Amino acid sequence: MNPILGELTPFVAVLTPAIASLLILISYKNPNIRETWTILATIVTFTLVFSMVPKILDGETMEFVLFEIIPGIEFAFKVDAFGMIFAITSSSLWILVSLYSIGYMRSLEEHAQTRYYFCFAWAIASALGVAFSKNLITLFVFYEILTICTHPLVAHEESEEALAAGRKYLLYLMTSGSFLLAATMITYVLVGSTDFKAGGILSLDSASEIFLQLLFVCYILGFMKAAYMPFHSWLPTAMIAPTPVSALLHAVAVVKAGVFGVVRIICYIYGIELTSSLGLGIMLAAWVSFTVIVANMLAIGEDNFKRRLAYSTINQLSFIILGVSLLSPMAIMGAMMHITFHGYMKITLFLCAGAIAVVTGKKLVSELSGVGKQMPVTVFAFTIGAVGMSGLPPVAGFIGKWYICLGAVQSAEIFNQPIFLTFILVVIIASILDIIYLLPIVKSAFFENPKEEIENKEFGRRLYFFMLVPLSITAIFSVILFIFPDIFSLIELAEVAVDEIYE
Amino acid sequence: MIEAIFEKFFQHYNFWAAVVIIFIGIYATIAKNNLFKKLLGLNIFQTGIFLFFISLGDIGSLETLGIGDATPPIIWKPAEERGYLYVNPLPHVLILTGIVVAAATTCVALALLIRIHKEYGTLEEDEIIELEAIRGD
Amino acid sequence: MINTVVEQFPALIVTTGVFSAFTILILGLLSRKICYYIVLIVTAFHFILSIFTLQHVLTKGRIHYWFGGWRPPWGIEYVVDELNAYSLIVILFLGLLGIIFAKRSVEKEIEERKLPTFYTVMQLLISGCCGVVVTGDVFNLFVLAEVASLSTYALIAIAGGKALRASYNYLILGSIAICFYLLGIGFLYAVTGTLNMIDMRIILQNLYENKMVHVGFVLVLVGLGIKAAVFPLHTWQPDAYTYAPSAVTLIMSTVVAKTFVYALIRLIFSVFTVNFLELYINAWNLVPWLMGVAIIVASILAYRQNNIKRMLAYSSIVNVAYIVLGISFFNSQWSLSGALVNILNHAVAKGCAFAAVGAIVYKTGIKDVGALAGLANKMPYTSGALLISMLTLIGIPPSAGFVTKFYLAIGCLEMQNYLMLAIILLGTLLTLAYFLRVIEQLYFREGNSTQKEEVPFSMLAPTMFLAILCLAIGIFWLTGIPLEFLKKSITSMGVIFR
Amino acid sequence: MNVKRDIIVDTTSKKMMPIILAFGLYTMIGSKGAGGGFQGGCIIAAAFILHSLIFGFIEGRKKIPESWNTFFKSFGLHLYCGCGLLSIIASNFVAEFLNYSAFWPIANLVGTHEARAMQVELIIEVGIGITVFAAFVSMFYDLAWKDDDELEDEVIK
Repeated sequence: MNPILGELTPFVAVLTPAIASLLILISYKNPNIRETWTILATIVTFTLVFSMVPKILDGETMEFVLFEIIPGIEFAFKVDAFGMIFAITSSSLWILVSLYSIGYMRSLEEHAQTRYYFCFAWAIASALGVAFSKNLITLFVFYEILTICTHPLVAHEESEEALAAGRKYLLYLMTSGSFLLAATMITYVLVGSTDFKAGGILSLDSASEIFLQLLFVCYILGFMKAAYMPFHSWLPTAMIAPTPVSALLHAVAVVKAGVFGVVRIICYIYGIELTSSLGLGIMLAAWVSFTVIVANMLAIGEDNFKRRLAYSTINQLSFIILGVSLLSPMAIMGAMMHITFHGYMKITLFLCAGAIAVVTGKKLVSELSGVGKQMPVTVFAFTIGAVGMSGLPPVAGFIGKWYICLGAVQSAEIFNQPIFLTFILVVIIASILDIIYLLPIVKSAFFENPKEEIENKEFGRRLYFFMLVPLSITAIFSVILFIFPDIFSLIELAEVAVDEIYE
Repeated sequence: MIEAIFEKFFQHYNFWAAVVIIFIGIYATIAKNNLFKKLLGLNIFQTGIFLFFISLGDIGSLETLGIGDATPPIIWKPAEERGYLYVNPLPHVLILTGIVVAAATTCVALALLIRIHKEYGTLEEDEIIELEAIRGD
Repeated sequence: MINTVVEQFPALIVTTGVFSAFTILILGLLSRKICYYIVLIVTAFHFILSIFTLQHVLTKGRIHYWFGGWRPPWGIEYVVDELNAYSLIVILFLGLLGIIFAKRSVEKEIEERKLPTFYTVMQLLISGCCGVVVTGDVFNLFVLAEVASLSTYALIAIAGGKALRASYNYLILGSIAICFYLLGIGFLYAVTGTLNMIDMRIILQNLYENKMVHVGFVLVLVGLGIKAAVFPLHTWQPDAYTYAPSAVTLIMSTVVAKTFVYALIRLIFSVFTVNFLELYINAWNLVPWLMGVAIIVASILAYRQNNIKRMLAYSSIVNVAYIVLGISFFNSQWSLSGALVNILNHAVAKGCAFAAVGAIVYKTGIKDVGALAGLANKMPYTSGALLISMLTLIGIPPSAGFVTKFYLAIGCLEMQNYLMLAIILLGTLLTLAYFLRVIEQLYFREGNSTQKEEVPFSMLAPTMFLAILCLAIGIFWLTGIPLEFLKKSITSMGVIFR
Repeated sequence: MNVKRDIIVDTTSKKMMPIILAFGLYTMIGSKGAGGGFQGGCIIAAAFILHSLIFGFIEGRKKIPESWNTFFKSFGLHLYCGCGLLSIIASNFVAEFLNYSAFWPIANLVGTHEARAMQVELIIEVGIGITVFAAFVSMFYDLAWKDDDELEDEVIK
């Protein structure tokens, strides 16, 4: 199968949600038509994205240059295997989350739904833009749009607390945007280009060692969306947003854009060799290992359901970065796949949390006892997600963790530094901590009796089906991805990407 | 020594006068509290500049610099005694324009002052600011 | 003698402008309604002429126009090159939109019997600004600048009340400024004996060491700096912008401000040259730092404001600081491009913001940020325009403001000035901080009523058009098509890169 | 009004007025050469100002109402600007603004190049003079009139 629109496909794929957003805005008077546009756009986008897979698997890349901004910097789209992974994850999950949104927003009779769908579509457009961008400037443009258009979603509730969360969100992410722009410009001035090239564009000829190290720090600060510590606190705060937002944006699109950027920097701007020779890989690995452990510990103490999941997200994001910073083929492959796996599993968890909140009105972990009797399917799906998070078979999360552990061994061999083996320990400790904070929820939901009479909220039940279907699908997929990890050609794509990097 | 300084000073006395007038004008414009006095200061300032410009046109004043001496066209001198035939008229023309502009500025300023006086009953700046603060937005 | 009709256009724009201004005065005796349409038609006509002018300049080279057939350096010469033509278009275009916007707004804010005078002065203002832009004679620049300034004083004062003192302050400071300028060109005239810019540039080349030239330079710089509201000399500006009638604020913030910024650029680069700055004005190195301070201080001041117009006024100071920062790195092509680009970008974005605020004031009378709550439901289009203009001023890609930031960032890096890059980026965040307050009020707070009440079409249309332009221009700059033009403009300023 | 009038002042100003006006006109167009429009206009304006100083503002306003002033202000400028524009139009957009040699309406009447220029100069001086005179008179009234503008309108009516 060839891409539907040839070279134009990536551009159209980005454009589709953007156009849909305008249609959504126009049909604000009729909610049904408005939601139809959303659903249509999700399906079209996913088809477009998926139609490009075969060509990418052949080892080809697709480029579409829109225009040249200044000599050496183009506004251009380029599809490669790694971008494809991110794009597939975002666009496939968008379908499910849109369905879920309809149920969720209508059950709660939320205000400003048009704004919500408008911003949501733009967020997806920019996430796809990030995935398909050819160079850092294009990436930056979409990165900034992503920040701006998710702010209304975070502050959706319009309460003082939500507005404060919105402010904090912008403070962190715009600051990071500034760092990213600065780093991008410095790169441009150094080497006259910002294109992503497997193997990197920077080299020791372009600047002194210390300068490149500082630039790297600048880049990492620029991708603050990855929510590593100590710059993580915006993410739990942002959990005040409606659940679909937390699910898709703050578990997949936004935060993964940050992780995606880090991978791009390490593999495509610095290149593996330069990163390791500057000693950046091990430094970054140490940094994020700290996050992996501490975020989990914080999650244990957190009572708010969604915030606990947010800490889990922080942990997993850093985990992906850890995989990349190990700099061995296996680890990078694991990290790339884990982007998708984590997306599916985390979304399951969030959707369950949202469904429980809508139906029972419970938002705290301590209140959840006995919910499983009321909503068995939901809690069962939650169990699948939780098992996956902890890296246990038979859920997809195991594969990612397994690859990264293998990668750590491989790195120790390649670089001849046994210290890399300690990161296996980090992975194991993190998994144990995952179990500690996630599985008790399942236990209390299924096996404990409710402390008080369960109040059955009728309005929630009415559209419960809309929510139940997406979360069941994601849960099922989390398992399927373990059994057939190649269902979206994931492994193949990751292999192609890694081959490219290590060519 | 002192004589030399004096000589230098008095050779360019018109420029010095312009400088003094300009500074008096600026001082008044900035330091005075009364809005009308500010306007007067502005006018003095402008006058100083006009004097400066016209002094430029008077080539005779440059005589001591060895450039030569100039004669306004109305005073007749034998040809061999003439340095420059006439005073450079261009600065005068410029200053004529400048005066018109200055007159226009003054006029607008006066009209404004009348309105301000009508509005606040005073032209003292600090009193006006107080009144504004009392009124609010 | 003239070769093609197009070469007449620059002069025609200025002279017919003045001519029509006084026609309005006569016709205003007969009918008050007709005044507006005359201004509108004349300015639209001038705008079309300016487009032809630009086209001519781009294809056939610069225009030299000698008034009365007198050759320079005796006569007054109008010179139009890329930079002039570009500025002329910016000024006339925003003037045109401002006039379209003015109709209803002015009808509400100003007594009817003052309308003919108002439009006369408005027309004079625009003609004066056009004159400043096309003239090639430093003294003529002074006269036309005074025409524009005097009109501005009068237009501000028309609002009455606090505007009177604001206007008077502006008048005093503006007059001091123009006197400094006059004194400065007096010094230059004393050493060169010419008033023509091109002539002066040539003669000055041998006189760079002369102390008179240095003094003249500083005086000219300070004079035009006050007029353009460059940071430490900006004190008149917030009051004037705040208390003037909405339409006047719109025109001042776009047309007048950009005119004097243009004059500053023209004088610095075309009369004094980059060589002069580099070799003899050591203090020039301080200008970027001063502008850095300006960006931060003015942003903080803007954050402290409650009045939304005043907030936008301080934001203008920040943007002028961006422009001056751009021209202070005269060795970097990108930095200068950033300055030139921001002339248009800021004019469009700030014009849109002031138009939207004007519309809000027109409909609701709200002037404070705190009272804006829930306005997005009440006036969705106006609020949308305000939102877009603010995002542009913050510099979100792909809006026009981003391009400014982008070019300036490259410029700073080319000059190896990393701290200045940090300040520019910090400026972005500070801008976000103060505009976020407005955006939150507009979109995330409950208002009293959700009744939809939009302003009349004649006010809404320019606002929306400018909002669309904010994005369109940003994308246009980003396409890289205008790079050639920017390069030409910089060369026409007389900057040569090594 | 019951103000006591001084016969000497009254008579002198009445007799002086035509003389001042004539002098103003002479300054404006009498001399052979450029310049004088501004000064002439000022002098003429002085005559009117003197008149209203002596006989009162209301009297003065009756002599020259504000609408006339407005008309004169514009008309003078139209004369000046019109000359310039005419030279462009008359030469089929070949000559510059105010390029006298291309000024055909006068070219048929007077012979030489210089004389032609002189004639145009005359029109321009008159234009400037009228504008200046009207502007100064209206400035004088605007600044001198203490009451509200609305009141002023009523008085004139």
